Amino acid sequence: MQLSKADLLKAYRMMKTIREFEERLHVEFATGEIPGFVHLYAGEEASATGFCMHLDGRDKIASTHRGHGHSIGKGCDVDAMMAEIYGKKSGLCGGKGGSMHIADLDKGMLGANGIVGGGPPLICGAGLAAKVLKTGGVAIAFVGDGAFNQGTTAESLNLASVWRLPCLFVVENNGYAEATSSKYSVSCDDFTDRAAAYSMPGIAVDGHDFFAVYEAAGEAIKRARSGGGPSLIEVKLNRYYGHFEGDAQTYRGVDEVKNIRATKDCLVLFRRRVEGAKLLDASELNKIDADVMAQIENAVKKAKAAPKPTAADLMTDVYVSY
Amino acid sequence: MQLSKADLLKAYRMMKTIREFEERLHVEFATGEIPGFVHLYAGEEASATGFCMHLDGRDKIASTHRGHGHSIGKGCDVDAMMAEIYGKKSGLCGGKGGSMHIADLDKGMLGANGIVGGGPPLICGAGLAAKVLKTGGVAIAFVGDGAFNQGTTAESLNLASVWRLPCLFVVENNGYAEATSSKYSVSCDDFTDRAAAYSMPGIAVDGHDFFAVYEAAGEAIKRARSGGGPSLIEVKLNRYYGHFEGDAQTYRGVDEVKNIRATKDCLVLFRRRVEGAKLLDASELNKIDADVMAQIENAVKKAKAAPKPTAADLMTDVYVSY
Amino acid sequence: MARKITYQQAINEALSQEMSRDPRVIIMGEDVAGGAGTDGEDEAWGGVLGVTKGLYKKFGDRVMDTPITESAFIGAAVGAATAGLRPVAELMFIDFMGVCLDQIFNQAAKFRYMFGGKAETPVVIRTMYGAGFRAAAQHSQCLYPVFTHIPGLKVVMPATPYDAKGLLIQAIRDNDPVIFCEHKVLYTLEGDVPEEPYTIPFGEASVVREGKDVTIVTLGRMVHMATEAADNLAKQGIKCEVIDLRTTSPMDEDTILESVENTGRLVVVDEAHPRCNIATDVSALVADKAFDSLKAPIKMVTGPHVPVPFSDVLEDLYIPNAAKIEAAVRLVMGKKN
Amino acid sequence: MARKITYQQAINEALSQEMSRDPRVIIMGEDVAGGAGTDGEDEAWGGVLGVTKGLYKKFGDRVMDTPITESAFIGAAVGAATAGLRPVAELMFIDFMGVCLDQIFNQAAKFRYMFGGKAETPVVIRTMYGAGFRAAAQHSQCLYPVFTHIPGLKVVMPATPYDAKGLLIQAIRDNDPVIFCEHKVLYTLEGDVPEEPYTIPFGEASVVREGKDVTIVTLGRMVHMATEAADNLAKQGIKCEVIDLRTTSPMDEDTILESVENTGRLVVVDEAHPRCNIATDVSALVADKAFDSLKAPIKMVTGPHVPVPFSDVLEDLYIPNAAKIEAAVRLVMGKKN
Ligand SMILES: Cc1ncc(C[n+]2csc(CCOP(=O)(O)OP(=O)(O)O)c2C)c(N)n1
Ligand SMILES: Cc1ncc(C[n+]2csc(CCOP(=O)(O)OP(=O)(O)O)c2C)c(N)n1
Ligand SMILES: [Mg+2]
Ligand SMILES: [Mg+2]
Repeated sequence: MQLSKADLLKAYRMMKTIREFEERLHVEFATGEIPGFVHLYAGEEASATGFCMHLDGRDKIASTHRGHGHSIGKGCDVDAMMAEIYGKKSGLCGGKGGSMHIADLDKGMLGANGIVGGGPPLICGAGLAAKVLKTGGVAIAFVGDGAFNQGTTAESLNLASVWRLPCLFVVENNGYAEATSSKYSVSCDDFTDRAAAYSMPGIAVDGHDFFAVYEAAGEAIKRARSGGGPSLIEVKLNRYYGHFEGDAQTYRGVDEVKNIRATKDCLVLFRRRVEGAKLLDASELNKIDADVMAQIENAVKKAKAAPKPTAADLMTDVYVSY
Repeated sequence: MQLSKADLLKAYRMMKTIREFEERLHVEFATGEIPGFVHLYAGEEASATGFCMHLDGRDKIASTHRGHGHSIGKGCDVDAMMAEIYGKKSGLCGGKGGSMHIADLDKGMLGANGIVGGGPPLICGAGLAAKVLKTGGVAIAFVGDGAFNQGTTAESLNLASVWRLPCLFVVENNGYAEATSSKYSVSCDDFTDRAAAYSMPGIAVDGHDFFAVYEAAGEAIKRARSGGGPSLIEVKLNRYYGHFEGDAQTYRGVDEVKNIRATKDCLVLFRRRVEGAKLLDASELNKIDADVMAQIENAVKKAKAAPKPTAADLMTDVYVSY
Repeated sequence: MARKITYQQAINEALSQEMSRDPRVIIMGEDVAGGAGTDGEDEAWGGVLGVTKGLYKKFGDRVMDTPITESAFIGAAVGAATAGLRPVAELMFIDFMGVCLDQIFNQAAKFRYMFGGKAETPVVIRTMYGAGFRAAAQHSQCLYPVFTHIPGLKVVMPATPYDAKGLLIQAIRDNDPVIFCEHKVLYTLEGDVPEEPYTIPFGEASVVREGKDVTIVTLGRMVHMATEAADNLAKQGIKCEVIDLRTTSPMDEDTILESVENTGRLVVVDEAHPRCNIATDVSALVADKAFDSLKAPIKMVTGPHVPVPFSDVLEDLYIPNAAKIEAAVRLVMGKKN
Repeated sequence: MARKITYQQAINEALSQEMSRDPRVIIMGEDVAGGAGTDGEDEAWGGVLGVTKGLYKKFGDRVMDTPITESAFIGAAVGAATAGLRPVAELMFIDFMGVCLDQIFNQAAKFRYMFGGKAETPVVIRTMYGAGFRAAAQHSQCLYPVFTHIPGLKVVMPATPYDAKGLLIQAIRDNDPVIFCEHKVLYTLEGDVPEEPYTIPFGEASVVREGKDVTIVTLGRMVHMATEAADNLAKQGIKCEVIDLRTTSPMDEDTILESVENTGRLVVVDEAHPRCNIATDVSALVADKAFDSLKAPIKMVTGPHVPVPFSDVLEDLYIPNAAKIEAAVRLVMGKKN
């Protein structure tokens, strides 16, 4: 699949935006100003980006508790996301949802989800709607390695297969569910071993390599769009921070993250590849870096300064009518 | 695996008892005297028998809504079962459970279950108890083809594998879940395709052939008992009656059951085999037939005559203490 | 409106008319058509008790049989509702909520709030509840108090064929998630039902008997027990006002309070288990907001704090009935001061 | 008993002492040890908030990390309880009940009844509930009214470190299924806790303040809000009797009724959503059985009928507090006649 220069710039900007968003949250969280649980996606950017680069307004995604990357990928407003994480009235969800419930249905982002395995059934529904309404859309459930064991995921794989839905199930295998290794909790060696159980293609891909993800994603999306049914894709990747902010991560090997950052960082790999192949030059990418830094800086400033919701907001938005 | 003459007689008696129990219920249900939902196991006897013949007091099973066969196999009292189905005080559950909740924990029968997919998690627990308490016991979850899709089943397969529990998951694939074909509802061609998803052996066996079931069961049970972990066994078989009594079964092909009864009946096949090989002779088997007829006749008579529970029974048996 | 049809037919008709009216309405559930993938008849069941029979013939693929995976297909209905469809999913028995509740109470119910008002989830979950079929502990529960407890859900409990049709059409056209609870014993109940589509607004109770002595607030199948009791009591000169809540969320507080302000006496009848149920909910409402009108203790007639038993004798003892309601009414009347 | 430890330590100590006493007690849940299969530390977490920390070191394989499959492992705990173990399973947040409720309410809760009294299921499900952590709608719910509704379950709601230890030991020794609800905000609360094991019987409320003017019935974290309110009101000359239910099923009706018979006034404080909750339950009880003693309407102070919001301002508005309780008390006092 050919990526135009514009595509490459877009992809890099998307990854960089996610990275910078998360790195900054990591810093800001430590100040104590951000409430609640925050799960960072840093390190996994190539996955969200590799898939979302193929998507348009017809398409839907459902995310997880670790949802910032998917949200940015699907086009959620970064300022509004940041404000949401700070619990502000100007937040994407008016401050009612927070990090774990960022959503923008208008953008086809069906929500981060506080329930592990909450997304796959919803994505069957989004796929069904696309099929019935003949929108040509596809629907993607992102799930973690831990979430993949959840019964809701298994049921959804079966249902998507039985109904031949235009769905993708993307396992972002970062090796851990909280402090538990996927080597312990997942009873198969590769998630692709579970694809045959549902008669769907199963593809494993290196999630540090944007191009690999992009290609696998493209094929599965093409198949889904053309009525070929669902696919399962395992993206092998790593998270740079703890399960949530505040996690001491004593379960990880010494220098584990340091080594990954040094050798497999998706942004570094991307730059090396596109610069090496002379598809983009460093200055263009540096400019994006600078833009993104400024954008995130601005988002944080605005979020901090923004007013909080007020008592009038407590009881609204429960029902359309009651 | 060698079956002694006593074993063969026991197996035949077990299958015949189940068959007669169910055939008689089919007749009695039509009179309107039996309350509630009744799901008959007729046609599937070789499965319950093939497994239960290997079990002893250490072992546990969990059954389904179609539980009479497993209950008889695991040694539940036939009179008390019949009385239970009639809702009588002398019933195995004092008339409080009925057909769908027949259980006898003392016998290691953890219950029929009104919830499709209710049994597998419980069986993980029974297997865990056997492992922790080092009883040497195994635990078997019987599930239907429909139930196998349920998320609880998938989760249990994973958990049993992760914890290496002495469990068996037996899919009794009778081709239907209510009026829905397993060809429609199950997204893989063979249930054994789902074994690899959980790194456990998957074996398919002809459920009309007691000897085939017995052998496959024996191997999986041996493996479980010796610490080798769980297995998945698909037993391909047929049910002779509707999903429940009262089902008109218009979804079935013309003469479907008639043909199966004529060519694949497990009792007929068993007799042909043991008589052909001169392991047992017809008179011995005929005697069992007569015994069983008398036993069931007696059970029905007693059940009909037995007193119902009374008001004093309504509020008891909820808690051990409250 | 001379035409009489059953509660079950009324539900079927509501579905059929709404599917004709709006192509976004689809139906899904286990054997809602039946026969999928089999050699035999195509629409072999039309629901386990035949409630959706005929819809597959009329609407084809818009009536979808599902595997037995309630989380997946209820969740799919929820997801589809956020994406442009108006699904009616069938949870065969309300008792099965335990395998799919998350998709209902944490997803559907909370989207709008969590997403800052920017979600609409027009999904209907039809489900069968209640005792009386000798179906034992896992197929006879009420459980609507659980759904009523959850903000974001609407809970509908029709007691008559007329209400079943009007409330179901309302549910389908409603833009919030609705739990539509059908009492299995009522399916064969006949009543007057207009042929044309009509809606009954949520949150409007129906006063099915007027009376000045005692208010009986009830819902679902118990409405019939209560009217039977009221009829018997009328012969003894005790005039009961019987209020059918019709929806428990929203609940028509005004009608309850006004009635108690007139009668000064309240009996609440609820088939559900006694703890944290609709009976306690209505009692508490009145003990707060109509306290000064009360002339007697508020009595509740409910199922007991035990699972539903199988045996017919026990199940009959379990279910609230006219005699128990009459006793409660007499009790609150005896307290006259 | 001069030793002060936290609520969280009290729970840990109860688990540890019972595991030492009875080899059949095992613990399972997500990251109750933590670190399974990893290259790093073995007992990396000891529970998501560290409540079970140290138990894996002491008891090894009897502390079992699980995959994220609540149906499977809660069900396994239930099954193991019928087969000779006494498991304590952790449902990390009570909000997750939607993915495993069946194993709790249709299986564990009903075995004994469905099986005619021939089952014992000594399983404890420890779970964390309540608002206050800015954890939003899917990690802040109360939901204990749902469990209280279900016959066959016992529901335990400790408010103090002392009660947490004694009630948990009782729960583990109890032969019925117990839902043990821990308020996340209370984990760091300190209090006097004896070192030796002790039990607190279920169904015995604790009168934490005596007073003759108004009865405040409450539970869990709200006990502290209520005592704060009572202290403030005492300064204004209003004497509140504060009753901590400690267990909602069984519930100590006698203590509630006796108190209301003395005070004639009742305020019920419950953090849960307002419909079909413990507040309505207690109100209804009193409006039935202590009606003649009542001098004023029964007021309820509860969370509102909305999901729990994320933003700190909104969450603080959401949670019942001393000011709201004081207002309710003044209201029922104003109604003096
Ligand atoms: C049903 C449910 N169970 C447990 C949790 C608590 N929890 C939140 S995230 C998480 C780990 C998820 O791991 P994985 O799916 O691998 O995603 P990752 O965090 O690695 O992105 C757990 C156990 C939850 N939110 N929902
Ligand atoms: C959770 C749940 N969903 C649906 C049902 C209704 N139901 C009872 S049996 C059954 C079909 C089960 O099919 P299968 O597992 O193949 O078993 P079989 O009846 O063929 O023995 C269904 C849908 C139920 N009891 N529980
Ligand atoms: Mg992970
Ligand atoms: Mg079947």
